[in-house]
Amino acid sequence: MGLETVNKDIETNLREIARGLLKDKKVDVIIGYKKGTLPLLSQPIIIDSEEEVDKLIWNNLCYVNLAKYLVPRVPRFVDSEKGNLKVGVVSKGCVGRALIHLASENKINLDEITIIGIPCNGVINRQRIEMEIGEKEILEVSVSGDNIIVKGKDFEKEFPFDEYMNDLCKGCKIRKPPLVSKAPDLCVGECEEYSNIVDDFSDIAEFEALTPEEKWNQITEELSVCTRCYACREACPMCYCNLCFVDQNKPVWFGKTTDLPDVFVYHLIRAMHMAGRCVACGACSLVCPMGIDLNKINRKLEKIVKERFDFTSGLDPDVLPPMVDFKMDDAQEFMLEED
Amino acid sequence: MPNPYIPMLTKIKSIISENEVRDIKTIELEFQKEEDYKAFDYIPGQFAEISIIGKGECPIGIASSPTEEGTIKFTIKKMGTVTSSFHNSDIGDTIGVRGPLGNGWPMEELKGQNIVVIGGGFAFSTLRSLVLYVLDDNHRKDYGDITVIYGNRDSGEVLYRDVLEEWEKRDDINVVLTIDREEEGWTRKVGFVAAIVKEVAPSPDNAVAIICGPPIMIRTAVDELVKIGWKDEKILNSLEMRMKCGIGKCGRCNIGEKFVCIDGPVFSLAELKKMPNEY
Amino acid sequence: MVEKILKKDDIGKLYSELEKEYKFYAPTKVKGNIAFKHILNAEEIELDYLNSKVPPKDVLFPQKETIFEYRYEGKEVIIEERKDLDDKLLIFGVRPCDAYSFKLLEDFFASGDFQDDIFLKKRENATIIGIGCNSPRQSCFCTSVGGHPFQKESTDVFLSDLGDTYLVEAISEKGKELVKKLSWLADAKKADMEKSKELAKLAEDSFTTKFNFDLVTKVLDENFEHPVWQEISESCIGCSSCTFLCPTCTCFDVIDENDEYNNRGRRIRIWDTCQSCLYTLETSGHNPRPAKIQRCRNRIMHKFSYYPSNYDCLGCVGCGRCITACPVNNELRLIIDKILEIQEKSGEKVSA
Amino acid sequence: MTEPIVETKQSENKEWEPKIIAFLCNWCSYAGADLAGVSRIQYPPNIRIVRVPCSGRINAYFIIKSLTDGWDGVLISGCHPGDCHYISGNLVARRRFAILKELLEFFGIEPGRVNFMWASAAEGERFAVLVRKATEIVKKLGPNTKFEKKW
Repeated sequence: MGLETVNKDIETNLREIARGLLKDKKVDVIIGYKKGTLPLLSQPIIIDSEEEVDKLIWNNLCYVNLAKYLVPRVPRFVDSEKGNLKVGVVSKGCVGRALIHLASENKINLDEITIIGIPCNGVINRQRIEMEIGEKEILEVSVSGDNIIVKGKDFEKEFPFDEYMNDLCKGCKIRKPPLVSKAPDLCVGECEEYSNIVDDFSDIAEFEALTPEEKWNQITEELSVCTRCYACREACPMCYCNLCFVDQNKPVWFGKTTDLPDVFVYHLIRAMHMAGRCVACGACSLVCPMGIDLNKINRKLEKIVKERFDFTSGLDPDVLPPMVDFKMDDAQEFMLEED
Repeated sequence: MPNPYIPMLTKIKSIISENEVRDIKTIELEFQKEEDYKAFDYIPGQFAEISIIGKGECPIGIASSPTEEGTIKFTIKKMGTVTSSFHNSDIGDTIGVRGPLGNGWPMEELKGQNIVVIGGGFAFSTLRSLVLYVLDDNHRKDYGDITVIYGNRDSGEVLYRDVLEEWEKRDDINVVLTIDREEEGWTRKVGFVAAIVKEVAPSPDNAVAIICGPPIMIRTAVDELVKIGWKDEKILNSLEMRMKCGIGKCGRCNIGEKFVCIDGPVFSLAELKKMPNEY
Repeated sequence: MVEKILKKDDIGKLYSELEKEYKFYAPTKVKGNIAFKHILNAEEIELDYLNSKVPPKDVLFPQKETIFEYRYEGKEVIIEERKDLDDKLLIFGVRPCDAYSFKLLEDFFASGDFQDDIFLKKRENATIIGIGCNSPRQSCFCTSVGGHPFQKESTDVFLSDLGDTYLVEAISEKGKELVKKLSWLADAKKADMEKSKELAKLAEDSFTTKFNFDLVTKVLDENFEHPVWQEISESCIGCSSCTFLCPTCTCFDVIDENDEYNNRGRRIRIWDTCQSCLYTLETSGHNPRPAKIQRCRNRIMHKFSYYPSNYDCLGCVGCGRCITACPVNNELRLIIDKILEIQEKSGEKVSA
Repeated sequence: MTEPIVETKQSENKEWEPKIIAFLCNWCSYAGADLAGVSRIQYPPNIRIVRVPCSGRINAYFIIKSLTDGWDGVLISGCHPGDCHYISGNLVARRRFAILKELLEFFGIEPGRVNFMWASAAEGERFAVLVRKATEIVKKLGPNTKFEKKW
């Protein structure tokens, strides 16, 4: 079955469920995606009536992590009388994971949300397509069969979807939101129970095998165009701090300039803060106006946490995240020892 | 044309700790170059960007009056990184000064009118400047009656005790000092500034009210004034905003289309009412 | 006016001639995106482009810029002003919208009692070679803000891409002198001029986005407090892509950067953005614009309401960068539509 | 302005010696360093000690800030697992260090720039041995120039 048919089915189901939820008053508002005004974009939308349900869409451009709008809640999600409204969140796997992980950090009350599960089939790496098309205007993007079809004024180009998917989506094992056993009503739509997720992280093996010098060169080249707009931070559902470490000024820890050391340190420490929390949605890379690819770093984090602490983020709200937990027998092979 | 971002260099001449908790200090600066001092021609109510070079810059109202020759003073409360560094400075340290900036109190327009000065807390610095300016022998005759209402949380917070005592001795100025709660040994008024304004009930006839203090004090005091017949045009406020450049370029201190640093910091209540409520 | 013809193959020749006198900036590909960079090799120049990702404003107003340097000698501070402001700059291949932005920036930095010496000196020493926009994007709307894809006024020399050649027109005195130096350029024929005009017409007709900004300004002035702002700011995630890629955004932060081990440092300015909550946060904790709604509103009001009342022109050049950059597609066209809807609705009420 | 903490330029005729900043926990490693001192056990003079209450107090900022400030190496030492004065401070820290260590490596910082160790108050000898080892590792890597800014 071609992508377009799959997406259409998902979309029809989604609207059906959304209509039902609103009709039965099971949720007050629903946050989902709407068609974007530019060919490679989609737009988050909040609806609260059945009439608007047909605005909801699903395609391979729905890359924003909607959990972002719940921490902190946007004003539409809070009623002046009723307090926090019940929000239905159109969730691909990573949105569901983000919500569940945020619940484990006590940032979200799972009773106040409903996860509308979608079997995601990956999102398009929009920057990569833009860069390959280069200095020509893209007017239309669609998927057909296994291909992404990009049309412009005097060109039409096909890209194989499997290859031009966002890197994090390629090996994604959690495409549907996870089921939470203690909250069976949390999820509607397509959700799944996960256990024993196996991942060999072969996609970053090549990079890991490089020498420090080569790694440094590649990473700094990637980060060299960073403008410190912090779109990555603002799009990340896990970045909810009131005052980010780069903005702290009592004392000033790290420089705010776009000099390489400052940029490098920002991304390094942000990565550090994502350990055990990143839900691999890839929003940080996909929103970057300069097209910086942070996926490798996110994969590495996933790998460290999986291998060291056997933890996958966003599966169970009752499991303590690894960075606030410890075990007496955690591996410590990296410690200096006498010969 | 000189680069407006380059500060004039001064040295700290003296440091006075103003209150009991010692988080407010007045520093007196001496210009390193005579021509810089001449160029620093200011009126009360203006501010300057003062900096410890290497730490940063912040906008502070000028506490001295132009009539105090040879010196400029700033009263600084220990709040953030830069103000804390000021508190850690010693006599003789180098301080950068850019200014004077902002519009200041309209000293020319005030001529011939009675002046009611209402201040609270450590925002009294530019009011000190104004009162000293008016009380100066050369200027006193240009202005009418002066009433000063100055409120503080407690007696330990009262700034500029020496000048206040001097003013209290004079008969051409009415000084009303108040603290929020009763305290042993305090012989002056007790109560919030707004209540004292109500009690004193300054007459709006041919008078201008000059207000500077914490937002809540400004709001309540202004309400009282309006109740007893004061017009919006006659009530002047000095605003605060986060600033960086102080010369209308860095962008952040705008309230609507006005910049606090160049169009303000002094605005009349009438002007403020036309501006969006983003301050 | 002086019209010449430059063969596309001769760009290298032009570069090597001008590079001696000027610091030569031109569009080039950096990590997949077009950016204006100091060119060290003529082959890097990429003139066949839509528009640069980061506007060329960063040549004259870079993201990080030294205001002055200082060094400590005991308790003494020695301030050193910048000496590199007198370098002659050449910004080659600027689109008309960005060229117009230089004029806006210049007017802004020169306005008021205080002039921004650093920017103005650089601007004075910069020569701008513009290039016509043969195929404006769907997100472009320069014709709505008083611009044009072939607007020449803000440039010194203007190029039109005629296929194999460029028509070179000297616009300003500075431009005329520059063209005079390039004595090897062939004279343009009448047909070339005609072709350029034709291209301009074609480009102008291809615009799909048109706004009546007089009306927008009027509606904005009257609707500072309106529920529509809540709607507009709803999906904004508060990243600053729109402001960082805007050719007319000028806000900056001033910080001291120290090289402590050598007892020296520099006071620098770096781009800042009204979309950040720290932009207006005061030390006391008070924030005049604490929520996204106020910050989104400030950006729109600044460009389309405050700018007209302070400087008598719109603070926008219609390049469409904010439209393409917004990661959640909360783009300017939709915002303007929503603002104009207020007017339509109130109009309906009046007529009813 | 602060006095120079690290002299970046070494005089030319001397062999280059690394400067290492060491964060030692108050209860074990600092006392261990003390013991090494009073027992007259020699260890390289390259380290500059910062005493912290517990290895759990050591934020990743400290380590990275040290690197950006130009220190050639960072050494962190705390109580052995199970011996923490605050019961589990070092265990929480250990997870943090594990992640940081791997991330630094992934970002292309040489693995030996930042070293972690445990040393108790009774292990003056061990402290000296490990400091020697760490110093050798850093010395082999050469000066830390990656974070230098252009002036």
